[in-house]
Amino acid sequence: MAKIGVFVCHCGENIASMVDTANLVAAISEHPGVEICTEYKYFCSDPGQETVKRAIREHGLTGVVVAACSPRMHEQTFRKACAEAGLNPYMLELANIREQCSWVHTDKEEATEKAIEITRSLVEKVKRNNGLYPISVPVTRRAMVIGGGIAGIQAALDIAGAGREVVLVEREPSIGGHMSQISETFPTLDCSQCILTPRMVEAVQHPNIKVMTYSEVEEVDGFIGNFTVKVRRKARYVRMETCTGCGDCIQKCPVKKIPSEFECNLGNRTAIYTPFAQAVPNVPVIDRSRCTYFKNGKCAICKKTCQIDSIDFDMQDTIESIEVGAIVVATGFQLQDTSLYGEYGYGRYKDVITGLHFERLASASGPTAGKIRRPSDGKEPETVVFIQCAGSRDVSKGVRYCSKICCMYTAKHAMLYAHKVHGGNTKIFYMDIRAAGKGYDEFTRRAIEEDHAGYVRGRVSKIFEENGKLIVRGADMLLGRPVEVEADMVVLATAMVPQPDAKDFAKVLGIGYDEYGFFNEAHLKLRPVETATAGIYLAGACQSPKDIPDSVSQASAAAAKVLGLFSREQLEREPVVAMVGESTCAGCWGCVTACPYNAIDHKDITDRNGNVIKRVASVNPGLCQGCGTCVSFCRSNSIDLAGFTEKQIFAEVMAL
Amino acid sequence: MSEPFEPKIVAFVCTYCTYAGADLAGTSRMKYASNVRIVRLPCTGRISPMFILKALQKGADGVLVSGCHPGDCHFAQGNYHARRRWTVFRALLAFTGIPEQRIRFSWISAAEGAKFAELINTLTEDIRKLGPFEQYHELQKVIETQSTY
Amino acid sequence: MGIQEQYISEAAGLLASGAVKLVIGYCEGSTPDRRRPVFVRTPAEAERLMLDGACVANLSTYLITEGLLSDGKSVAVFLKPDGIRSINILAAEAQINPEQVVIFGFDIENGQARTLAGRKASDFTSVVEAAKAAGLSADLQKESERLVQMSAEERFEYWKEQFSKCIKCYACRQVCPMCYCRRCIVDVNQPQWVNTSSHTLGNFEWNIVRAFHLAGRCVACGGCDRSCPVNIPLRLINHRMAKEVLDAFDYYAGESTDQKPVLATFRQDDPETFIL
Amino acid sequence: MSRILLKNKLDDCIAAWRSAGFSVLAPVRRSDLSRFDEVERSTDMALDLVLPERTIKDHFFPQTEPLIKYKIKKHDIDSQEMLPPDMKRVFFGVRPCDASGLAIDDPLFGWDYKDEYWFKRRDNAVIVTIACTASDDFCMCTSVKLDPDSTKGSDVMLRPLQNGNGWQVEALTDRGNALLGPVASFLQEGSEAPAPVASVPVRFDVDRVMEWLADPASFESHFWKEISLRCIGCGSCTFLCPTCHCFDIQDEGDTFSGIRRKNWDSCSFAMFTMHTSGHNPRNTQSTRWRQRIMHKFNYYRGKFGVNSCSGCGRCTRQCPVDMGITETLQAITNLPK
Repeated sequence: MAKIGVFVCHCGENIASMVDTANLVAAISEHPGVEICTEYKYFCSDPGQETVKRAIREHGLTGVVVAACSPRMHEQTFRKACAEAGLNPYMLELANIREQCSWVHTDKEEATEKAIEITRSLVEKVKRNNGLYPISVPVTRRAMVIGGGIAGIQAALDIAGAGREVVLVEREPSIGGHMSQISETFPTLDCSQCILTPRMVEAVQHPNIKVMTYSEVEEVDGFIGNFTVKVRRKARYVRMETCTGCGDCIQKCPVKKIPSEFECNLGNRTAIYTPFAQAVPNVPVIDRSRCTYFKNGKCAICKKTCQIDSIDFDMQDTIESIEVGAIVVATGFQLQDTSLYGEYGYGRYKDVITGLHFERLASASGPTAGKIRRPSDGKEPETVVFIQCAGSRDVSKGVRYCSKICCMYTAKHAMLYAHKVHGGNTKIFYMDIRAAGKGYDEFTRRAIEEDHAGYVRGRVSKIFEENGKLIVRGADMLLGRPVEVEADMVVLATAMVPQPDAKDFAKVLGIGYDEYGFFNEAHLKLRPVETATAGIYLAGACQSPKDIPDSVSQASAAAAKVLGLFSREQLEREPVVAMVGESTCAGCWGCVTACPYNAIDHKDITDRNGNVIKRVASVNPGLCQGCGTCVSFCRSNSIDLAGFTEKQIFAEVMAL
Repeated sequence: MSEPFEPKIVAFVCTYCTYAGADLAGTSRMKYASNVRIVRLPCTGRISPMFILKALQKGADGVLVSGCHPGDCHFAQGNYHARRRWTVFRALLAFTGIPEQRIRFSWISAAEGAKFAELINTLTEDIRKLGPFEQYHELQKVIETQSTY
Repeated sequence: MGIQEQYISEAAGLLASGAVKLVIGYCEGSTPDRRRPVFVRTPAEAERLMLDGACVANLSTYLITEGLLSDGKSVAVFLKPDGIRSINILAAEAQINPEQVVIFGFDIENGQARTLAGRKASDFTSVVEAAKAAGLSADLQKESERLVQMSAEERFEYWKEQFSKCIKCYACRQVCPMCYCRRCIVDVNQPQWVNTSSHTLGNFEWNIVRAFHLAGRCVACGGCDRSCPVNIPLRLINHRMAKEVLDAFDYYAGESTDQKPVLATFRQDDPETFIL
Repeated sequence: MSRILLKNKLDDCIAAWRSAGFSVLAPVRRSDLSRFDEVERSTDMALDLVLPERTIKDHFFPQTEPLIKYKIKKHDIDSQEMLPPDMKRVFFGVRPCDASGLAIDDPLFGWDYKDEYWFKRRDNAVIVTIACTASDDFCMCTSVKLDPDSTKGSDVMLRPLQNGNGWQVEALTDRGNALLGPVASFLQEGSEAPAPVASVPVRFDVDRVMEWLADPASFESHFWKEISLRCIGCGSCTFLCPTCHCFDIQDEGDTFSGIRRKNWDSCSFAMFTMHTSGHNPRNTQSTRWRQRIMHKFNYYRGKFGVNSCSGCGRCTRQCPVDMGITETLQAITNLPK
């Protein structure tokens, strides 16, 4: 039998002045199942709480309703009081007769009637409450960071620095990501390699970090605290354990004319190669598709050259299964293929290049050793045109969003060019200059004022070649007239887009992605580094276009989230989670599809002999956040939400 | 006519937005009609169409269903799922002759205390004008009388 | 050779070779204009099969018989396009493995049965596409429109009258291939969401819930409507739901075996003009 | 010579009965459904139907009926019985099979506990039956040893005249005689011959069926599985049956009050025998169909000496999958001895 205690709070005059509490107490006292109903000036005060606790003990109450303020205000207070008196804290309901009654009504009779109805319906609800207990999930305190760009490196270092193990997985032969390709960085113009390389080395040497390069995540199973990740280590054909990185094999490799991906095809590499000189680890890989030995079984010069016999042509891909408790996804971005703008002639004219090409040209370690030379004939360009938003903010052909970094790097390019080519001209076609950020606007001003970057507000309509020059036709919207520039080189500020396989990878991870393929955060404002899948976090440009400071900040934030999770051996969670009625579940998997958190999985029900009789849905309480979307979907009413069960809500409504 | 008709309205709201919005109306001491009884759910995703039917059976003259604005759901997607259900369920109710004016849906954020207060007032007034939902309540009354078969 | 002879011989062949363990088709009924479902297990029995313009029942409903497909063996079934769509939904909702279903596809035109080429659900993609392109039934749309034109009060009275006839025999549910729940919501008594009594209120609730559960799933085979012993125009209410999901979400039930349920998915830009 | 009611006097009769405090119910076709409902004039009636889709059972044992109204108080419950009001009713144009159905069910509702809800209605109802001059492919009264002009369960029998102008009238019971009192002036003596009754073929050998069903070996026969394969487990046959009488008791209400109701239930439903434990002794459709046939042609007879079937044929006529008692009993008849 239910023994419910109802405690009517006056909240000083806040409630009592508009609700006739004596009447309320009288009405509720008459309600079936109500063991005791009393009123008091402030139930949230210490003596008030003591009254509640004493009543629980003395009357053996099975449930408590406090008719007072909003549960958002004092639910925790009274839950604690219940727990202290030996009653499960979830056997409590708050009837909100202050915020939603006494404060908003002006007729005492009406307000009292409403207070009675509210309280009564919660008495009916609480009669059907069940004691709930926090859910503990064991946590494997090892993290995986996927992607070895600056975001991934930062996250790994932060987690490792706090004493937790990290596995850093990178699919390229070296960590470093896009940042390693960049010459100087805005707004300080310090050399990208100079600030990045030490961090790369630190990562690879860190005792808590296991770096897996040339490796790809193939499968992710499990849930927060308990993921099992299958990683494919692609065959390098060079033994990591023994290679000293002397580079002899690279020197001797006869296949030398392979366009280098790292150099954006502006330079070449060999078939056995490291992507760039400062690669970490400094162990080459053999590009099987280009290697003569793999093509026809002859050559093997590298093997002969290697003094410590580190070349192994028989090496196979291996799959490693790794247990981790959290995953930071930092898989980065790609550049949009700008050839979609036929009118810009990218791909047709050699001297129409992207911003990343320009970075390589300006980089001291790049193909031109830092001299600005145009790709077609190696001449120093006298006039360079930069086109911003060459893909971004373009609904018709490109992408709708702003790529965020282009305004800044274009200004930087104009500066670098001015520093390297004295007397050169720049024209920058732009839509807006977006320079929000510490030191950013100052930076663009400097480009204009000190380095004479020639900003033209407007769009370019056409580029064509004439007499060895690129004729750039556009409009100057400020002056309202057409412009034509004879340029030697054109640099396009290409859009940042998600990795081409981002959507597929999101499915491997079980996380959401937006229409473009950028991964979705759990809440854009309040949970920007978490995904909807508990235990998986985001860092860097895989979520949205970001510059280096933003990527690094988010990486550290993600690391903080991981460390928070790792701060205890067990993860404690609110027990307001869904539960499946296995006997009636029809296994239609609608709940699995609807669940925003991938918290529902299939479960086999077997007979005594282990034969599968049927498959039903099964909620992972470690992942369920308790929204109840599954409950409303389920046609057979086979899934329910603790704390807000069908029985509870039904009783609440039927008492109104 | 003696007293004006006081409609009975039941509201199903999510705790993170609309319930918080209603609290805000309270802390801001806004005044609104006392006809609404709120049932608090974690998310609009939890609001099953059955709730609406039961509210009607219990004599509600109007029902309000309200939650977070699209994109603001605490549970990221609950309100998107809810919105689809509402679209379909509302069409169904309308087709069976349950007036659309009696079953209302809204997005009210935790910051929109004023919107909440205003909506309750308008809703109450609208339903007062429509009068009691006799047609539906009649079904319940028939149950409570002896069989004339 | 007519379609009936062709399918009889093919069914006999499938049974003889062991490719299927059972053929679910139609045979002679208790009156000349009735065809009844029949379960054929041997090549000899296949002679009983009939196929003509009177074969209207959506036989896919028998595929959800508990245990029928659990041995992994295949079953052949005679299906019209609506039945093929049912197969797609049942597969999408993990109730059957479409690989176990061999389809004898047919359609009825001018009172005659006509062959639809294909054997597996996926072979009929163009048939389903054509059905979608042809649009929802114009006749039903007209009837439905007549109701929509009424005032809410008149419409309520109309359905009240119709639902008052309901005796809760659940023929509509039992005949429906989509009603495969192990326990129907109406049989849930803790809590009793739907009043099980067949008074008009309980009937309203039942019929509303039934239609809601079929929204985006009904293929308009008409089984419920034909089965209703008290002639409630259930087709109308199902049609209204099909139209709603089509108009609002461009969703046509049973397009493929991997179509996601309309109410378990969403688009951020779903229409919401009615939300204040 | 016999008493004759001419069709053109029917309205006078209706008026007379109504003014004598009777409500008159007859087959009508309303909202696309034929059933018994109150009429005020003869033109409301649909007497040309072979059989209305719904039976008159509905008016004695309604599909849902309130039994008790209760109020929940703090420490106890107030309850109040909800017997139907006194209703004097004439059922006009009942078919012999439906009338027989009432007579078949009478002992069931009265053998130990007298079901007031049934008898309060039954005792105040007068059944005016019209013999059948037409039948359809599903009629099977003759197969269960009844006839198109059986008088079982009827108070007055009307036999249609050959010339189609009216009916020969015969009071069968005191209640029937009493009913004819107020309308005596609208009846006349006449010698017109009644039309021949419909010829309904005998569709199965009910004696053979009963014999087979009574054989304990039949219970586990594979026959049941085969014959019921296509049964979808709906309750339309039971709910349209003039003799099926199973019901369930259900409380419906809210926190404060409610009604205890008696609702039709059906042995075809999987839930019918479901135990709380989850165990279901009749867990397949074949066992449920067997129960229905056994109950009608074996168990019921064992208890009340009569088969629980009046041969109306509705079970087949309205079956979504063209099943029914006829097919099954035919198949039993044809089983090798």
